Order: sequence, then structure tokens, then C-alpha cells
Amino acid sequence: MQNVTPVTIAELKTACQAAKAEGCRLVTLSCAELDAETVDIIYHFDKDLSLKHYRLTAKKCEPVPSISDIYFAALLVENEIQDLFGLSFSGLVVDYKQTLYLEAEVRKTPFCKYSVAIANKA
Amino acid sequence: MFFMTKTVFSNLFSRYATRLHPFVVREPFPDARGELYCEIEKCIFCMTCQRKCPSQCITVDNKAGTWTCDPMACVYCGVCVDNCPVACLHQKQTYRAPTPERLMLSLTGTPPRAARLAKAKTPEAAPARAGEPKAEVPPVKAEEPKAEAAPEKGEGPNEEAASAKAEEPKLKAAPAAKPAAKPAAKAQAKPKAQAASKPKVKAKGGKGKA
Amino acid sequence: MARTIIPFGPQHPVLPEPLHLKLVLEDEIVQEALPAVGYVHRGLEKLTEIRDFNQMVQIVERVCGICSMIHAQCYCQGLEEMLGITAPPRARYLRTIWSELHRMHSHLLWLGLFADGMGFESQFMQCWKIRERIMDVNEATTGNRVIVSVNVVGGVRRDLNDGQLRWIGSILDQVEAELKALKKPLIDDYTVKKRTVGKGVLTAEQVYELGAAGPTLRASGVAQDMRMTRYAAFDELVFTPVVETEGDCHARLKVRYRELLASIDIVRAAMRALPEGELAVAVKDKPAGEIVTRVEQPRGELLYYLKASGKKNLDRVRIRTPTFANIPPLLAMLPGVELADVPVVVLSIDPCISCTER
Amino acid sequence: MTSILLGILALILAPLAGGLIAGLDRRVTARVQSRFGPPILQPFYDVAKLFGKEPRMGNVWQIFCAYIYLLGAAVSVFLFFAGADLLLLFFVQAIGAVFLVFGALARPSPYSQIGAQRELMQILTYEPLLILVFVGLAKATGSFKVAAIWSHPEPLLLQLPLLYLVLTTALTIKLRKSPFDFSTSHHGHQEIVKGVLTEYSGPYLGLIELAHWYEVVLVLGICALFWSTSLVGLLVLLAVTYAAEIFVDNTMARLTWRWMLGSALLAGLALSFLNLVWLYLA
Repeated sequence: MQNVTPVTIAELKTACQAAKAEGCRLVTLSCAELDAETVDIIYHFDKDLSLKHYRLTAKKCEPVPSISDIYFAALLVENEIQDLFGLSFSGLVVDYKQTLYLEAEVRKTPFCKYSVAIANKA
Repeated sequence: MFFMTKTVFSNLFSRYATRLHPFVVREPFPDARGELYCEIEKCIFCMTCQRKCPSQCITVDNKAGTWTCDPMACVYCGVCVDNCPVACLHQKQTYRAPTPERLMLSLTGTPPRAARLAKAKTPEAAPARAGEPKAEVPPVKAEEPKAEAAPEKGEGPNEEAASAKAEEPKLKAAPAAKPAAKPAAKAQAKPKAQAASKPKVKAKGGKGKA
Repeated sequence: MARTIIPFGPQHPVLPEPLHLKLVLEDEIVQEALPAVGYVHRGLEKLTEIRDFNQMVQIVERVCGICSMIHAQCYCQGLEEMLGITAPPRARYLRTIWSELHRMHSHLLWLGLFADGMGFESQFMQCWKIRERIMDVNEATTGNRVIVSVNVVGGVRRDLNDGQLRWIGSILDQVEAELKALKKPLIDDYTVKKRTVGKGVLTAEQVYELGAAGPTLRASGVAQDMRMTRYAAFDELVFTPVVETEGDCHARLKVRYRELLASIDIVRAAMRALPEGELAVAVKDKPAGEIVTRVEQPRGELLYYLKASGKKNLDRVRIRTPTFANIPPLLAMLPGVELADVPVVVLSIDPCISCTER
Repeated sequence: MTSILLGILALILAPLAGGLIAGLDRRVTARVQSRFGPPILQPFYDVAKLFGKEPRMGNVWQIFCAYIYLLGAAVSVFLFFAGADLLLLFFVQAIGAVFLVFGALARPSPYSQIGAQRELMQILTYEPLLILVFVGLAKATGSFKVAAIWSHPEPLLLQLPLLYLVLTTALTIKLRKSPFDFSTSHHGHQEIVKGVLTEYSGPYLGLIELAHWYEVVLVLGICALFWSTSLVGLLVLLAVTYAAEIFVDNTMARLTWRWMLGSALLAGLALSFLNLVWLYLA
């Protein structure tokens, strides 16, 4: 995988805004669990058929700022990551509160080997 | 507005695109991947099929010498067929006929190790049980010709019965009625019998959007 | 008429798959649409923890029952890149042939469903009748109708002999003739135009910003097709993307129709140029590393993110299917549309919900 | 007396004829789509099965509406074959049609509600066209009585060709065939599923199907008035008309009720006036 730039939570939004200004299309976000505390979120952007990626290593317990206000397309995938990895995104334009795929009473995050209990589910 | 006219009229006077399925069946394509079956007499119980199967529908027990396939879980991918080291796995050209109950395809053979041990001890008695479908313990086993009871052969009738009749719920009755006297002939005639006993119904593969 | 809320789906005869839309209507005009998915989530990505990387080929095929071949192709392509091997040229050409056949049967299926969505049943039958020829090709050459299971990491499992190639050629001629006969009653028909022209319009800027993929994107005038990234045999075949500019449902119909004809040409070219040689290379190592790989599915861009650490099982398989990317544009299309046109607009993105949820 | 007997006979035979026509319709439609289609008696099997189901209904009002709809359709068939007044017949069938809408409105289901509203639009479209056709018939024969029109010495189609066209359009709307299958359609692949019929099930759905068969016979009967002089001419006219219905059904996508109100109604009105003006001048 080439063209990977690490970003921090603080830089994330400005980086995405810059990508949008450049005319990049948001392809998707990929999330992969690293260990009990952290996950990798990779933001894939496409411009003229070449990809570039931002890698954000986030802590599971800390909310990640949502980029759905910049890229509306991030809405579904961010909700998906909330469901499957138990992360929380702050500032989602439509927040399904971890009920996109899961039922409201489910308290597990299916894609984590190290499960974190979901406390604040609607 | 009436561009469809031509199509409508040509359909009115041409052949049907569909067929009345259970009554009219298309010839299967020669390489179609259909129901899985196993020539258990060739099987060496190496468990490759069990390891390779993506849907984990095959269970092989190399001690007891059983080979079990759950046809409901089989996805007809043919990976096991490609990977079988002794080419004892095959796929028919047609799918199994639908059944109202879940039937497992269970075959019993002689694992090579057990056979070797048996041969070393008493070459007469041990393989006698070989090849009986798991479900029954037939009283006819003693009658089985001892000469043919070598591990590679001798399972003919039972295997054939098991694989051809596996879709029938009355599996148990079948082998008992088989004459156990001519296993070798049966084993040879098997591939043809297989083709002949092919169910006349042709099930369509998974279609529609999934 | 008063404000009504119409539950559209998840079990709705117009929708082939369970997508739920809550439509807020005023006088049969949609004011707002809220989607809900999650009815067919199967957790296929998670299966990578218990199935090894070879078995995953058959599993990713089952992400989508229509473009199964292309999923497996994308996955294998990614793993090959990760393992540092390349599939033999013949395998790459065969993959192209089968994947274009898949695109054709998927588009024909969609044409039929789309016609059905606007109450044009006879056209539905007509499209599916043509599709059946492609399904026969699939079954005769690969062994299965839909989930063809021809890919392995390192190449393909089945070959095409000369007789089969000639037979496919003759079938393609038939299909081409039938498709050309389909143009007038399907694309130029008055009632079809009445139902599709100017419905669900999105401009090029809008679709691009909303991250749309595939025909939805190209119908608005953005020439983006992953086949332009020259994967498989496309590095040697001539390829130009099909683009329409109106951005409405009719443009999406036209894009798919023209892609069908383009696919026929690609298959023919690939069959002519089919090189001799091996079908697959042996895989000796275990995969390690991170890869993003993309191919063009019938519905648009498909992205696989694969992560491995030298074990039998991959660490993560992330699949971004095109419908997933096309749902936000759909939400942007729906407001202002008549209720009668909702099925047309929803179907115009070719929704594959099973893909979306995996 | 004979006219009343004839009406009673029609009451008994009309459902049989209607069901057979429905069966034939399905077969021919299937053939045109290169399918086999169901047996010709399938509509009878379907309705028999519906009557065998457990009656379950949302409320009494809905059941009442189903019966009135059937009554309206049956009585109008009776009136037609008894040779009664066309205007009377017109209002009786309108009552039936309106009660179908009431039945759909009696449930809060949004599909049923929207279906009812669309059905009202359809009634609004075909009723004026129908009344204009009746006016044309009366103008050409000098009477509104079915018996009198029936015994008109020459085929009315020659005098009223445009009105016949209008009648067939009204018939397509009434039979809810494509492109006018808005309020309900013969197959459920529609955005409002089955619209007015969504909330009906079991025996009551069977009643509605029965009423629909009566309606088919009624509209074909009205069509028959246009060639009442010879039996062969009548049968040919009816066969051609119904085949044209199937043909149109299979060559067009469903349109929208806005289009129907805008284009179909206007075209129908224009054609009717043209024909009427021609009648007055001739």
C-alpha cells in the first residue's frame, strides 16, 4: 500500500478538508483492530484513479471526529465502524447509535477480538 | 410508443423461453458442477478435502474410516475435487433432488493404516466390515468374499448404494437387498450405474440476487 | 393530500433485496428519505478469522450473488500482489472474459428488474431471456451458473478450449443481435422515457462529492471506471469508459445498456488475444502486509483492503462494495421525486443490499 | 319478462365468462412474454382458494364495502342484460366503484390510502369518458335504453369510431391494465404493492375478484353495443378489443396518474367531442 500518510485525531479534519479542496473523492474508510486498546482507521481517497490514504490510529475509548459533515458519503461507513468496532464518532450527520446492523439490545462489538462493552447505546 | 410490438409478435410465434421444469429437463452441461460423491474404496482418508473445504461440509474420521458430507452445506465449488490426491472425489452433472429432510452422505471405508494393521494380524477377519454404510451393521458381512476384501476393493456395492441412494430416506433397506456376492463386478460397473441413476430432475443453481 | 409516511421495504415486491426506506410524502412527492439496512448482514469479513486465505476465495464470492466472479478476482488479485506473484497471462485473460460475462448477466438482470420496477413486465421477461444465454455460458464453461468459483490465489481453475471459445463467440453474436433489438423498445420507448427522463437527477459535481461509483457516476458525466486502472487483461486490451451526461435515470439506463455492448466487444477481443500458457502459479508463502486493490464491478468500483501478518488467516478483509458508495447519492436523489418514481430511482443505482452489508 | 330472465341468466354466467377471460388473458400475456403461463382455469382455482381461507378483516366497514362493490357490479350486469337504461347502469356501477374506494380508505395503511386516492383519480378520468360514450350512443340511436341500442339496424362503430376508441381507453383504466395500473395492478410489483386491495384478504378478496369479473363482462357488453347487428361481427370486435388491451398492456410501462389526468383524459375528451360534433353535423 503506497501513499499512506499518518494523521492524528487533531489533524484529521483539516486533512480531509484539504483533500476535498484538492478534488479527492472519498472512497471509504477501513478499520482494523490492532490490539485491545487501539484500532487503525484508514481513509481512502481517490483522485484520477490514484489512491491516497490517511492512517489514523485511534483509541477505542476516545471518540473520533466524524468527517460526514465534510464528506456526506462517510456517513454510512462511520456508522458501520461504530457498529462493528464499538468506536464512537462525534458529530455524525445521522447517527444510528450502533443500530445500523445490530439490534438495539446487542452489547457486543462483533469485529473486535477484544470486546469493549458498549455503555451509552441508545 | 409501440416499439415493443415487434418483440411481442415475434414472441407470440416463436418458441417458449421457459420450460415446464419438473416435466421437461434440459440436458446438463458436461462440466457442470453438481452433487459431490466419493469413491470410498479409493479414499485414503488423508483429510485434505476436510481441510480445504470452504464451507466445512466434509468430515473425515481417519480412525473409524468414515467420510461424511453434509450436502446441505456443500456449496458446489469443487475445491475438494481439485485437491483430492487420489482423485476419489467427483461431482455429478446434476444437483441432488430436493428432499424434505436433512440427509447426510455418510460413507465408511477402510483407512490405510487400519487396513495395514489388519492385514498384518488376520488378513481374513478385519476388512470384512469395510465398506458398510455407517447406518447399519449388516448381518451379511460374513458372507463377503474374503478374497476381494482387500482394502482397496470390496466396498463396491455398499459405496454405490450409499452414493446413489443417498437422497432416499430408505437408505437402510437398500444394501441389505443387494447381493453381496458380486462386489467386484459392481465396483467396476459403478461409474456407469452412477450416470444411469442420475436423478432425472435438474435443479437450477442459486439464482436471483443474493 | 396530507403528509404521509410510507414504509418502503424491507420486504417490498419492487425491491429484490431488503432495504428499508422511510419515505416522508407530501401529495405523493417525497420530501425526505431515511434508509435502514442491516437485514442481511452476514459478517463475511469476520470469517477470515476461521478460514484460511485460500478458503476466503469462496467466501468473498458469496458477498454478492450476481458479481461473485469479480469479488473473487479482486481478492485474488490483491493477495497475489501481497505475495509478490502475478497470475499467468492466460489466467488474467480468462478472468477478464468471465468477469465481463458476469457484468453482462448482471446488467441484463438489472435491465429486467428496472423494467419491472416501472411496470413493464414483458420487457422484464425479454431481458431475462437474453440473460439466460449468458448463464448457460457460465454453467457450461465454469460448472456453475452464478457463483462460478473459477479463481484461486495465483490464477484460475478452469480453462477454455477452442470449441468453447467458438461456442461463446456464437452466443455473443446472438446476444448482440438481441440486445440491438432491445434498444428501441427499452431505451427509446415513449413510456420508458416518460418514467425515467429527468428523474433522480444528479450533476457531475454532486455525484462526485457524494462518492458515487460505477454507472451512477458515469451517467452524470464523470469518466471513472476502474478498468481504466488496467488490471487483469485490461493492460493490453483497448478500453474506453461509457459515459452519459444527463445524470438522470434514463442516462443510467443508457450507460448500462451501452456497457453491455462494450462488454461483448471486450470478451471478443480477449478471446482473440487469449495467450497460451499456464493457468495458475503455485503459492508457497503466507501473505503478509497491507494491500488495497480495486476492480470494476457491474455496479461500480469495488475496493478490497487486505491485511495479513504471515499467518494462514488474514488479519482483516475489508470490502467496500459499490452499492455502499451509491446509497448516499440515492438519498440525495429521492427528495422531490414522485412516489410512483421511487422504485425507478432506487433501482437506478442497481442496489445490491447483500453486497452492502456483507 | 324475457329481459329479466336474460338478466338473471347473465348474473349466473357473467362470473364464468369473466373468469375464463381472465384465464385466457393470463395465458396470452404469458405467451407474448414467451412464458407458458398458468392453466386457463387458474383464476377459478385462485378464487376458490380465497373463499376457502379464514375470513380475517380489519373492520366491518371494509367487509360491507366489498359486498356493495360486488352488488354494484352484479346489478349493473343484470341491468345491462335486462336491457335497462344506460344512465341508470352508469350510476349503479359508479356506486360500486366508489365503495371500493371507501373500503380501501377504511384502513389506515398508507398503501391502501394512496391506492384509494389513485383509484379516485381513475374514476375521475374514466367516468366522464364513459358518460360521453353513452351520450354518443343515445345521440346515434335516439335512446338510452340498452334494448333499443341493441336493436339498432346498423353497426354503431361506423358512426362512432372515435368514441369506441375513447371507450377502450376508459376500459383500460377501469380494468387497471398497464399503462393505467396505478391504484392496483395485476402483479404486486408496484410501489404501493396492491394499492386498494392491499388490506383485503381471503374470502373478501375473492368477492372483489368476482366483482372484477362482472365488470369485465359489463365493459365488454358495452363494447358489444357497437356491433350488435351480427354475432360474428360482435365476437370479432370483442376479441380484437381484448387482444388490443393485452397488447397495450405488454408494450407499455406503467405511467403515472398525473400523466393520465394530463394526457389521457384530455385526449379522450377531445376525441369524444370530435365524434359528437361529427354526429350533430351528419
